[in-house]
Amino acid sequence: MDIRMAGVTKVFDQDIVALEDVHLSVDSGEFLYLVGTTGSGKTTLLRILSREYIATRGQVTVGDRNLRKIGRSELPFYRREVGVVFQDFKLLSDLSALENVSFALEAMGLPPRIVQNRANEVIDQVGLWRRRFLKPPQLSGGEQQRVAIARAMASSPSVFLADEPTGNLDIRTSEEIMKLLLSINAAGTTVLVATHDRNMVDAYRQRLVELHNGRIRRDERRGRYLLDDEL
Amino acid sequence: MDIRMAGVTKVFDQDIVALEDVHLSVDSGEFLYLVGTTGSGKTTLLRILSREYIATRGQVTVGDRNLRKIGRSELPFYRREVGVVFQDFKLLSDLSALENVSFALEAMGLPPRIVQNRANEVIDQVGLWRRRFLKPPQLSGGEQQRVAIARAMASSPSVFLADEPTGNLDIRTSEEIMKLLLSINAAGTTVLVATHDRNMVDAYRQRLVELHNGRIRRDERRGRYLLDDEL
Amino acid sequence: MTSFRYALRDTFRLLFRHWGLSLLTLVTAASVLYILGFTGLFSLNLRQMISRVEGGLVVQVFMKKGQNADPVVALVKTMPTVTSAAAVSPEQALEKLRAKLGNQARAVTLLGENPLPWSVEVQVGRAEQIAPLVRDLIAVPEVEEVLYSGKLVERLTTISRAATTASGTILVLAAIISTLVIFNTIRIAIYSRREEIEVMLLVGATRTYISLPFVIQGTLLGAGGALLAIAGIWGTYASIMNAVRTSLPFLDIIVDRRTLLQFFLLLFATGATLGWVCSWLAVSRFISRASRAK
Amino acid sequence: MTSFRYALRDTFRLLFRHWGLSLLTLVTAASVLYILGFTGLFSLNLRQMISRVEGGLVVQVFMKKGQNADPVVALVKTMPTVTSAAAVSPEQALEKLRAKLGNQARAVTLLGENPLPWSVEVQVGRAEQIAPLVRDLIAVPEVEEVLYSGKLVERLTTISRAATTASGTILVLAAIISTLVIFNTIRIAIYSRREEIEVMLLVGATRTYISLPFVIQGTLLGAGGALLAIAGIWGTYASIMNAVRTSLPFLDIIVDRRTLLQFFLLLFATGATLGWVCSWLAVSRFISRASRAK
Ligand SMILES: Nc1ncnc2c1ncn2[C@@H]1O[C@H](COP(=O)(O)OP(=O)(O)OP(=O)(O)O)[C@@H](O)[C@H]1O
Ligand SMILES: Nc1ncnc2c1ncn2[C@@H]1O[C@H](COP(=O)(O)OP(=O)(O)OP(=O)(O)O)[C@@H](O)[C@H]1O
Ligand SMILES: [Mg+2]
Ligand SMILES: [Mg+2]
Repeated sequence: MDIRMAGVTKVFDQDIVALEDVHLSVDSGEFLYLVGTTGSGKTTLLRILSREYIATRGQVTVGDRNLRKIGRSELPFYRREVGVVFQDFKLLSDLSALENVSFALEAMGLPPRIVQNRANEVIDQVGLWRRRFLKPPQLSGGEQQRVAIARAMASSPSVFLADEPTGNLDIRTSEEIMKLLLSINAAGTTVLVATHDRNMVDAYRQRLVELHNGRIRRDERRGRYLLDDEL
Repeated sequence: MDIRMAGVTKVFDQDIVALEDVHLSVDSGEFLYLVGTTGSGKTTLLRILSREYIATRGQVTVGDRNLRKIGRSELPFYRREVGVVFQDFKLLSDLSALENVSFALEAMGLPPRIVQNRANEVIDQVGLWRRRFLKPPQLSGGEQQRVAIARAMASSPSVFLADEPTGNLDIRTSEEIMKLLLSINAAGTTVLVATHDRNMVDAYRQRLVELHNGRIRRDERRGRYLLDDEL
Repeated sequence: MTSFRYALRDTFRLLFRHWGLSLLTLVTAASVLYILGFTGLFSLNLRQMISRVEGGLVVQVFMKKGQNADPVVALVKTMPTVTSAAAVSPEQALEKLRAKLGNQARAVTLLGENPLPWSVEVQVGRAEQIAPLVRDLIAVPEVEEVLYSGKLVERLTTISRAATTASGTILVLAAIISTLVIFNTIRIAIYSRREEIEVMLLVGATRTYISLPFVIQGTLLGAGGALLAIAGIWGTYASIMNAVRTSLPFLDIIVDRRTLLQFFLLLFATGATLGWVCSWLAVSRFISRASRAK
Repeated sequence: MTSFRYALRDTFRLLFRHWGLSLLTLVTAASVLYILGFTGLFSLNLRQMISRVEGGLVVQVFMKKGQNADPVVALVKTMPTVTSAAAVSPEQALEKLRAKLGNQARAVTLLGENPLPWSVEVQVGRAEQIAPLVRDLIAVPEVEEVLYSGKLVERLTTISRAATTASGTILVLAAIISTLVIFNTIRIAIYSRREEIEVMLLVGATRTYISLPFVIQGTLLGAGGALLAIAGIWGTYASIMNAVRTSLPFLDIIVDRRTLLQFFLLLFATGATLGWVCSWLAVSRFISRASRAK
C-alpha cells in the first residue's frame, strides 16, 4: 500500500511540536529509511501511520484509507495490514516468544493450524527457534527485539513499520535482520525503518528521509547517513 | 571499587547457560567495554554485578563485598554504590524525567535541596533540560535512555554499569553520552559498558572484553570491535 | 468459532498465569456474595416468621345471649381473607376461662349457671386484614361484641410493614454493595493488565476478541465465588438450623429444601451475572480508553 | 525525618496519580465497613432488646392465706440479682384480675368475699437468674406458691444465649470478611504497581522507604472508607430511628448519642487499622518477592 502525508503537523501538550508540515509520499513496495537525531520525530511519524496518534493538522492516507476517518470498528482491521516493530517492543511478558507471535495471528481470527505453522516459521526466520519457549523477561534485549520483528511480519502486512529494529542487536545479527526486511520488501510490502544505525544505512542504500526538529530536511533516493557537519 | 569475578557460571531453568566459567578482574577506576553477539551474556554479567541475579557457581566481589553474602538489609546500600543504566530503562512512567532522577536520590535519604540541585544538574548534563517535566511515555526512545543515564549517575556511584546506553541514540548524541561516561570514569568511577556500538568502541578505545556464548573470548587493553570473520 | 476457542484458552491463561490475582478476586466475590446471600436468607426468614405470627392472630366474636354461632360462621366462610373460623360453645368457653385463670380458677368455680355466650374464633393471614373484618362482623345483628387485641394488631401491622421495608432495603443495600465491591475488584484486577490490553489493541485485535476472555473470566469468578458463598452459607445455615431445632424449636426458620435450593440457584445466577456485567463494563471502559488515539 | 516527608508526598502521589484506583479502593473499603458497622449496630440492638425483655419478666410469689408480704420483700431486698420487688395486696390483686378478664369480668363481680392472697411481684435482670430465685423463694415458709411463666423463661434464656452467640458469630464473620475484602483489594491495587516497587528496589530504596507510602496510603484509605461508612450508617440509622420512633415506639433501639459515638470511633479505628495492617502485609510480601535474587 502507498502512503501519502500532506502538511502533517503533530503538536503535543505544552506546545511540543513533534512534527511540522511533513509532506511525504511513499509508493507501494518502496523501502525507506527514516533517520534523524533523537527526538526528531521518527517515532511520532510512525505512530501516526499506525494510528496510535492522530495528526493535529494535515492529511494522511494509507492505501485508500484516510487515517482521520478510520472508525472504532475498522481500526483493528487497518492495524492488521500494518505490521509494527515498536521501539520498546511491547511484548506480553507472560507469553513465550512463540505465543507472542501466535496470539497476534489468532487475534486476526486465523485457524489454529495456520497460526502454528506461520508462527513457527517466522520465529525460525529471526533465529529464535531454540529460544521459542522463553518469555520476554528471560530473553536478552536482542532476542526480544527479534520476537517483536517476528510478530510484526507474521501477518504478512502490506505496510511494515520498524522503529529501530536493530537498536539492541550486534552487527552480524543486524545484517541478518536487514536482509529479512529487504526480503519482506521484495515481496511487495512497503517498508519504513526508523534507525540510528549508520552501518546499515550505508551498507544497504535505500531511499532515505531525514527528520530534523520535526521537519523533513533531506529526502534522497540512495542516501547516506550523514552527520550535521557532513551535510 | 574493583570487581573480581572468579569461575562465575550462571545457569537458568531449562539448562540455559548464560555465563560459563567467567574470570574477570576490573580495577578501581577502570573503563571496560563488554561486547558480544546478542544473547552472549552481557546483560547477565551486569545483573550479577547489580545483584539482580546470583551466580550459580563462582565468586563475585565488588569492593570488599562478597555478593553472595549481601543480606536483605544491606542490599539497598550496595545498590546505591552501583549505578545501573538498564537496557530497558526501567523508568517510572508516572514521574517526570526530573522526578525519575530525584526520587532515586531521595530514596537514599538525601535532603530535598541537595536532591533538587543534583537532579537538575544531571538532567542538564544529558541534555534534557527542556524536556525535564515530560514523563517517559511522552519522551522519545533516546530521551528515555538519557533519563536512565542521568538517574544512574546522579548518586555519583563507585561503580557504573551501563547496558547499551547508546542503543537508541543517534551518532552525535551517542558521542556526547560516551564523553559523559568517560568523564564519570575520569572522576575515579569504575565503568562497565555493554554495547553493540562499533563506532563508539572504535572511536574511544578502551579495555574490551568480548563474550561469546557465555564465555570470555577476548580481553584486550585497547581492543577494537571485531566481527567473527575479522578475528 | 475459532476465536471463541482462543477466548476460552486465554481465559484459562488469565486465570492461571495470574492465579494469585484470580484467587483474590474469587475470595472477594465469595465473601461479598456470602453477605448478600445471608442477608437474603435473613429477610426470607424474617418475613416467614412475621407471617406466622400474623396468621396466629385471633378475632373473638361473641354472639348475643341465646343466639348460636351459625350466622357468623356462614358469613365468614364467604370472606376470602379468613383462613379459619371455629365456633366455641358456652361450655368450651368456660373450660377455656378456667384454664386461663390458672391459680385464680377457684373464682370461676364459684359461679352458678354458665354466664358465657356462644362465640366464634376467626383467623386471617395478615394483620392488616383484621380491621375490615371486624367492621363487617360488627354489622351482623346477632353479634353482641367483637373482641381482638387492637393494640397487638396495630403493632403487628406496623411491624410487618416495617419488616418488609427493612428487609427490602437491606437486600437492596447488600446488592448495591456487592455490585460495587465486585465491580471494583474486577476493575482493579483488569487495571493491572492494562498493558496487555494496549498491546492487543496495537496488533489489531478486535474489542470482542480482547474482552471475551476477561468477560468469561469475570463470569467464572463470579459463579465460582457464588459457589463458595453457597457452600459457606449452607454450612453456617445448617448449623443454625440444627441449633434452632434443638434449643429454639418454637422459632419458625426456613428448612424447606426446595425453597433453599431455589434461593441458592438465584444466588448463583446473581454471582455469575454480576461477574459478567462487571467485567464487561470494566474491560469495555479500559478498551475505550486505551484505543483513544492521541 | 526527610524520608518521612518524602513518604507523605509519595503517598499523595500514589493517591492522586492513580486516583481511579484509590477511589475504587476507598469505595470498596467504605462498602465493607458499612456492612461491618451495620452488623455491629444490629448486634448491639439485638442484645439491648433482649435484655429489656428479660428485665420485664415477673415472678409472682403468693403468700399463705393470712400472711402478708413482708418476709418475702425483706428477703428479696438482700438478693443482688433482683432488680425490683412490689407487694400486691389482695384488693389490688382483685382489681388486676378484673382488668385481665376483660369481658368475662362479670364472673369476678359474682364473687362474694375477696378470695385472693397477698402476693409479691419480683423482677430480675436476666432470664437465667430466675430459676435460682424461685428455688430460694419456695424455701420461705410463709410462701404458698411461686408462679412464673416457666416456658417463657426457658425460651428467653435460650433465645438470649442464642442471640449472644449469633450476634457474636455474625460480627466475627463480618470482621473476617471485611479483612479479606480489604486485604484483597489493597493487594490487587498494589499488584498493579509491582513495576514501581521493582524499580525502587533496583535503585537502592530501602524496604521502609518503599513501603511507607503504601502503608500510609492504605491507612488513609481505610480511615477514609470508615468515615464514608460512618456517614452512610449514620444516615441510614437516623432514618431508622425516626421511623421506629414514629411507627414502632415500643421497639427499644439504641438512640443514645454517647454509645453511638463510641461505636463510630471504634469503627473508624477498625478501618484505619485494617487499612494499615493489610497494606503493610501486602506491600511486604511484594517487596520480599521482588527483591529475591534469581
Ligand atoms: N505523547 C507525547 N507528549 C508530549 N511530547 C511527546 C509525546 N511523544 C513524543 N513527544 C515529543 O516529541 C518529540 C519527538 O519524539 P519522537 O519519539 O518522535 O522522536 P524520535 O525521532 O523517535 O527519537 P528517538 O530516536 O530518540 O526515538 C520528542 O521530543 C518527544 O519529547
Ligand atoms: N531469566 C532468564 N531465564 C532464562 N534464560 C535467560 C534469562 N535471562 C537471560 N537468559 C538467557 O541467557 C542468554 C544471555 O542473555 P543476556 O541478556 O545476558 O544476553 P546479552 O548479551 O545481554 O544480549 P543482548 O545484546 O541481546 O542484550 C540469552 O540467551 C537469554 O535467553
Ligand atoms: Mg523513537
Ligand atoms: Mg542485554
